[in-house]
Amino acid sequence: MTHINRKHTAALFILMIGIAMMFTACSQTGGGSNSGASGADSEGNAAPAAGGEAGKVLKVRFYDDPSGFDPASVFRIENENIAFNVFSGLTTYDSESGQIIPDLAESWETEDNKTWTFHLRQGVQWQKGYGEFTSADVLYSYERILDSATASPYAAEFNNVESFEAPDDYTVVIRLKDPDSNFLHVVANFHQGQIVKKEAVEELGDQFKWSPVGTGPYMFDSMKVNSEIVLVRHEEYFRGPAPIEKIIFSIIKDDDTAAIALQNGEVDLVMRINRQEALVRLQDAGFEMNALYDRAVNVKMFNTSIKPLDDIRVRQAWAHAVDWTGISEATNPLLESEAFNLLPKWMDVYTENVPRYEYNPERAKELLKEAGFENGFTITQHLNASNGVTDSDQLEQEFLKAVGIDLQFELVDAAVYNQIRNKGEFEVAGRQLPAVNPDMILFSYLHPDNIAPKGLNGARYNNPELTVKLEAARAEIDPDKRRELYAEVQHIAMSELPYIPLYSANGYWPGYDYVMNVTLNPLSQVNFYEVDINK
Amino acid sequence: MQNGMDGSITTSKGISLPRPKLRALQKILRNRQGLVAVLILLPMIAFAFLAPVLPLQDPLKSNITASLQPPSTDNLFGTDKLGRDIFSRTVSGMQTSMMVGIIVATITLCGGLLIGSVSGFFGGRMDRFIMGIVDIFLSFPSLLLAIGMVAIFGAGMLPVIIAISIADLPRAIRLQRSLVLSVKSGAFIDAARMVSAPTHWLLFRHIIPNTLAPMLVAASITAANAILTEASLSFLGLGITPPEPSLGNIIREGQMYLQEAWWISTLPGLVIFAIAISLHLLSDGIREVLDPRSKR
Amino acid sequence: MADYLLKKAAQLIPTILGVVTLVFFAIRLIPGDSTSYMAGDNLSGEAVDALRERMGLDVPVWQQYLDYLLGILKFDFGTTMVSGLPIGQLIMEALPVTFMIAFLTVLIACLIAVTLGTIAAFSAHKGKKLIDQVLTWIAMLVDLMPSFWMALLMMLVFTLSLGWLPASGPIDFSDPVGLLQRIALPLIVLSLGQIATIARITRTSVLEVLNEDYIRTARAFGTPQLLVVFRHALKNAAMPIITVAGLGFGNLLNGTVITEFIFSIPGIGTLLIGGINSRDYSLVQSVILVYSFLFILVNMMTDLIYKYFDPRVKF
Amino acid sequence: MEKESLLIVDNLHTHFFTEQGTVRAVNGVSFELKKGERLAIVGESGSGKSAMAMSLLQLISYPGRIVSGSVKLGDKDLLQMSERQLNEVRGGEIGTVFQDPMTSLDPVMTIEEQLVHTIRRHTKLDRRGAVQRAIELLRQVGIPDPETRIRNYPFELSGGMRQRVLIAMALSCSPKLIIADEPTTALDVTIQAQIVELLKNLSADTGCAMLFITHDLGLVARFAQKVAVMYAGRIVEYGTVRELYANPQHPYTQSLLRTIPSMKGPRAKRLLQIDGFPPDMRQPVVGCSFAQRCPAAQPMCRTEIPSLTDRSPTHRAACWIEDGIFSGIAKETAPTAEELLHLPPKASFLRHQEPQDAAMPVLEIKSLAKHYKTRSSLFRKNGKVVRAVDGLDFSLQPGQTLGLVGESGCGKSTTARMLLRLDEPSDGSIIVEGVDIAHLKGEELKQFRRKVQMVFQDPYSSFNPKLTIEQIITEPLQVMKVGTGEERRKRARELILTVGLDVSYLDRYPNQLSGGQRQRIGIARALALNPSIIVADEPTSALDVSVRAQVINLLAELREKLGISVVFISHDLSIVKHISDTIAVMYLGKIVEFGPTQAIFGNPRHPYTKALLSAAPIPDPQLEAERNVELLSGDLPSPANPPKGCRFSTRCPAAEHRCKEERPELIEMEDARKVACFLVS
Repeated sequence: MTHINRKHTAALFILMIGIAMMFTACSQTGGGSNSGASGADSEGNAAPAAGGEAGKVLKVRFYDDPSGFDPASVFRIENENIAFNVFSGLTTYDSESGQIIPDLAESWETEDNKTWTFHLRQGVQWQKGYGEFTSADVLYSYERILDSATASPYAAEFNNVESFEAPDDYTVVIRLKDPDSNFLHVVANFHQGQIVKKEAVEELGDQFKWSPVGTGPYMFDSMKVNSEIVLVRHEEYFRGPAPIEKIIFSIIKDDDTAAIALQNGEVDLVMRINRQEALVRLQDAGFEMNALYDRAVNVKMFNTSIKPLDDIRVRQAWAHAVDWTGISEATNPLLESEAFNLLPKWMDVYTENVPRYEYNPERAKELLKEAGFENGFTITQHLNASNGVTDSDQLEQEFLKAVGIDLQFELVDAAVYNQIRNKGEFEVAGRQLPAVNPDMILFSYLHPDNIAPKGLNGARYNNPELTVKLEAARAEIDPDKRRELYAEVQHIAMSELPYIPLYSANGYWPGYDYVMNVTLNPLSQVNFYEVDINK
Repeated sequence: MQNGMDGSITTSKGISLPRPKLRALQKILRNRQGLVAVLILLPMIAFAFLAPVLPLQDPLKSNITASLQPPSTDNLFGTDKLGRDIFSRTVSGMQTSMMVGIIVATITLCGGLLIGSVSGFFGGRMDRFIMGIVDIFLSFPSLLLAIGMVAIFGAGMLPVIIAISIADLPRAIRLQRSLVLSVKSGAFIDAARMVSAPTHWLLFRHIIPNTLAPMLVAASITAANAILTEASLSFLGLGITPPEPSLGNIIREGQMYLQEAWWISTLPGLVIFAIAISLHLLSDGIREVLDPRSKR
Repeated sequence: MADYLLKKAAQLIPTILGVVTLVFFAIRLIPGDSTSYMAGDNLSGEAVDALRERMGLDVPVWQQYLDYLLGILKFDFGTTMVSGLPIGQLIMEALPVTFMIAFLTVLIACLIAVTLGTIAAFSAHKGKKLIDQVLTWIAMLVDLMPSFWMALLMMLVFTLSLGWLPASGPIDFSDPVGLLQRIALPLIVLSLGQIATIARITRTSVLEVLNEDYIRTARAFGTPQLLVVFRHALKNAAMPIITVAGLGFGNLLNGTVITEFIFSIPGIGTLLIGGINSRDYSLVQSVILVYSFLFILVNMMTDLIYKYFDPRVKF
Repeated sequence: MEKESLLIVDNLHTHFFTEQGTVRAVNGVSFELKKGERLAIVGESGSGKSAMAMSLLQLISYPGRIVSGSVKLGDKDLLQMSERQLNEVRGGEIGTVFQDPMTSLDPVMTIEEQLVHTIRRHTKLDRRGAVQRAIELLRQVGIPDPETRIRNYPFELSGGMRQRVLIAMALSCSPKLIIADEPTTALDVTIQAQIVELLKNLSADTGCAMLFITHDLGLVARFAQKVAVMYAGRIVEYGTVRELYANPQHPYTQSLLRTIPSMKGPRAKRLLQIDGFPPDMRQPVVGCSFAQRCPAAQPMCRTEIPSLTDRSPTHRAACWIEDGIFSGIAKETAPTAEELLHLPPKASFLRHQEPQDAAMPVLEIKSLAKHYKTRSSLFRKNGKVVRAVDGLDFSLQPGQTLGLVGESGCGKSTTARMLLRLDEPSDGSIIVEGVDIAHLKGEELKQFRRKVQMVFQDPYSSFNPKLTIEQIITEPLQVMKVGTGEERRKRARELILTVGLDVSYLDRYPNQLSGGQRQRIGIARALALNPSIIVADEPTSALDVSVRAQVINLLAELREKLGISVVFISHDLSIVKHISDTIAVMYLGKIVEFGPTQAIFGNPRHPYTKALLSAAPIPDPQLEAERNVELLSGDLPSPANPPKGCRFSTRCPAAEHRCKEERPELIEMEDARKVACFLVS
């Protein structure tokens, strides 16, 4: 009877454990930062750096796994935040007012909003020693966005561009097909507007998105996947080195955990908390809220191509039937404020002069009777499973039931939820309008060319009168006439209600009081160049 | 009861009950654990299914002014964020959750009995084939299954039940297979084969009745776990869709207000605990009564 | 022994192939693909189609399958579709975290559960029903607490009010003390989950062994009670306990998504669920491939441990 | 000369407090054991003998408790000792040997570890010294090559070998007393003889006293000097072995001695059986507990409990009837079959089978064989071949009974299963009433299966616990679709009466019946299809002595009344002698000797048969003292690798060179006997 004796098995067993331990050890040394010097040790006391106050380190809560910082493909606000501080555009946004201010372009001029000449700043140094910034970099960046190989989703932003030229190292002339008063937003420090360096892109290939090289105040230092991202100060930044030497973004996904981590001092600043109760707790505990009010408008999209939503009266009845402000006050007073229009209040072309739909169930019933739906109808709305059926959804459902509209919810997971909305295969859906520039909202969501599934106009709204005024406003040079045209567009949209504004979202970056002047610009980006610590 | 040692036939308290089922029930009630289980379970089941008749508030009616109120006389379990009465939501939630538990338990029981018996009784290649698949499913992350189900069928009762059943079925199959192997070695199987009893006779008259008791015990434990898993699934947004209450999604919503309103998720949690405890006790009771071998 | 390893290796290939094929088609059956996930709020239809090409989703399915199989043979997992990071490295960073937590959890759970189970069995054997009943009820109570509820409760107590343990921070193997503090909370939550099952199995199995004849022989030759339990009873009762612990370890390798989400642990569970949500086919396939390989490795290790504990086990 | 006393047990009471009531297992036992004396405690199961033995060392576990009494070892009372003090005595002054060697050793520890632990606990030896002592002990108890064997695991040793290890363990610390609780019940006859001889010699060499618990009166006669008979938790008779066997004073002892079929002398027609069943220990004892079953019971016996009164200086009995043998227990005459079976004069369905022409045998076996292939590993396909049954030839005349005798591993059960076609034979033929059913399939096989039925060995696992007795008995009829529901119920009633049980039992469940009653149900089930052959595979080995006689008598009656031929398989020679007409002695898959019972038992020719007969103990101390027992050396070889040549050659005392090379065939001898041995022809 042959069988191996016990010592033999014990040896094999220990060998197995050994493999497992070696597996753990080697991964620890092998992985980790994948470029540049590895960050300071975990307590955050950085090695003293040349120039600027030494040693200041800011720890910021990052709320999701990063998906890359290449301007051509960056998406989701938290990644755009990092890109905003690593890159620069010809223009950028003022943190307070959100207006366009000069960045890499010192100045610019245009007579007809069609030909734009930009005069570039001189002596600007690229990060990580990639030399001086010139107009060639600008041309390369824009051509890269348009190049189908990059397959950048933002190529469409340059549809209106005729040609780019660089007469000399420090001037860039851009000719448009049709005049566009908002063109400065297109070349701003956002998505396609962010300038990249040719040599860096070619050198790093598809890993460029994970170690971006720009001209902004902060350089990308290192990253531990799913746990930490580290930025360090760009010493030769053209506006001078930033006050804080290193920023460590630590990934904490759950909002409650983040609040607790902040209270426990593990982070100095939290990059977003969308949970009402957590915000109240932090506010009561005396933390700085660093709020940005009326950041972007959340709307309800009606698919006007299907019965009964094609009837304006039904949509108006829907608006009257629900006490939207009441819901916001009951569920998330801090996170939501009133909204009566598609554009956020901070935009210059925003107008108050639009029809309002106060909470009036009787009026809603009358409208439904006029439209021939006195005993109501049933509608299904898809919701994203990761945040489930929220309290506000359930309250809205109850209000609608009171007037006979039976709103059913169907929970689907994130990918399906987005697919349904992008393809327009919905009866009614929720959407947060991208608050970048008036054009981005009104043109994408109201213009017939952008009707789903080609564009974002999920409501399939097509009103020739509005379309004419919209295109005119785009081309109008005179700011007053432009504001008047946009006002009319908003008035028509708000009377026909393809979309109902639900509430205007507020953003909060709670942090300790020793973290100075953290200001969320209207794109809810924070320019860390302005932020300082005085402990 | 004399066990026939001295030939007398009447029980000490009267005539021995002819039907086996009645006698088993009588034994369960006499067994301490079984009694406690039935005492807890019965009122709950009655309560859950009588809910529409009972003087309870409408579980879906919200009242914004009374948001996040602590337990009081008119709201036994307090109110949630929208001011809805948690007690009535728990009662109707119990109905849904018990439904999930019972259906999952039945599916795993029947699936386990059928496939386990086939695998255990026939053995050979069939057995290796079934066990191969069971291993693959066991090594399959059950969460991927759950998310897949929801993505295909959308959230709600059906995908939750399917996801949990598929995750628990392999365990039930393995248990049944081992039970069949041990029963199959009993001499009474040879006695039946001695008269050329056909396979279905061996399976349904001899083998399955003798594996029923342990499988029932396992089923009641699966039911308790299913209710709990539904709660964790609703954490990922995959459970029963609100506003329709289930014990799982009430606890999930309550968890967000744990510091402000601890009662929202704690009290329904106790209800789940009571249901699970009684199911476990019932399973111990069944095991002791129907499976004399286990009595020490 | 060589036969055993060869047999297991031969068994390894079909199982893994089966799992990978199953996953390959299962995830493609799920509606929606990674482009729709990435689209987020403001991507038009055209842009989404452009994205689809770049990620090679328009290639016919069977070709994707062949490419993928070739990739595995060359041990090159390629890069993830959504983020473009090398999958090999992602897994190499996530797996040790989960492996360590799973291993420590099962270790702690075993230590506590085996002691609890043995005490319960011993008192039941001695006739002291009360202790046995109380311990079983405690195990049941712990088993029934939903993990997300428990996680938050633990954090409120240990991080917020007592401030002993951090709620976040990187997993840094070079600093063991910090590491232990960092994973203490998830360890507590996860091991509580395992304790009930292991305790229940220990109790029944030890109780069964205590009725065996060789226990009576040991007592008849003057072995003190405690020695009888620990030397004879536990060693013989080890087999079912090892099975349950092995299965538990296998499930924990699956990475409990909920605990990892709440405690921000960059484990394999988060990677997997992230992959599933974003329909990152290559990431999900590779993770499950590595995972099922490890699951079989764990089974082999449990077999070895069986052999160590019980010489009657033949390979 | 008067040896001084070693152990005094006084009025010992041990009760088990179960949920179904208090079982009074030991009801006031007192006895005295002298130094070096061999005392046997004999009684049926349920008599409390094991419980009493275990109480001596307080090895009773929940729900049992020692209620009262004292056990004095020298001056110390073991029952008052603390657990720590007791652990000094356990294994030190008192060693124990348990019944089942298969489960009494820790399966996951080597022999060395288990022995060394015990030795080091009671002696000052270091590890190396203890290992040396262990090896000596193993040699002393007769284990070959102890140096290597010590590192084996229990599962690698045979039953006999393991029992020797247990005895070595008991001896390890030179005890004053060894308690042996049925040490040989689980062993085969030849191995049992070796172990009993070993214990006797060890007691003589080391001078330690022995308390030998058994139910086998033959073993008592061979081993013990003094004997105590226990019934219902009390000692009913105590005395020297010779006095007790020659002149038993208590009716129970007398009945016990008479129920055992004698190995010597002519075949008794019917065994004297003790009616009724062993007492239910949960009821309090009123009067003498044997009164119910005692033919000589007086009114007084039912009211007062008799105490042990002296019948001679060394002989006591607890019975109100003072002297002599009681007329009620007749020597040979027993109630006629009819009243015993309270069979209705003419059982309707059981038509009386006229014996067919004597020439045509009802069953004929030709070179029957069964080989198993063991797959030793994935790659080595041609694993070892186990020849469980390797070419049998025998035939069975109608109405006759063939006894298949042999030790474990000889293939007798495999043969039984092949007769029933529960397993298909590898080759050879089984001719039942002229038709070879060896490889029949489907419907034909089903029809022929009505002719051969089986009574199983283990009464506890041969019935489906979920079915009532009626369902069990009528199952064969249901499967074969014989008659309607009503007819089947009628036949069930007849069958249950035929086997001597009350009709009310039909509604009961198997777990409500005792072992003896279940075996009767087994027989009823076998009769359901009115077969011509019944194969009984060790039907009585799981039963108590008193109940055994009832089942044997029932089988004998049915055979005469219904003319059924029986194949009776057993390892108990006395029973096989009583019931069989012809005997086949099997060894390792072959028949070594075949012939009429009288010839085989009277004058055995094959060395193995001789060894078997001499190994089986006879309940007569006189005879046992005179005959010298031929002990077979070595162990039962495993069927996996049988020795070359004659299979018995490795253990045969008279083996020659030729035996080791060629295999002897069965050859005819004078008195219709066949023997397979070169020396004999």
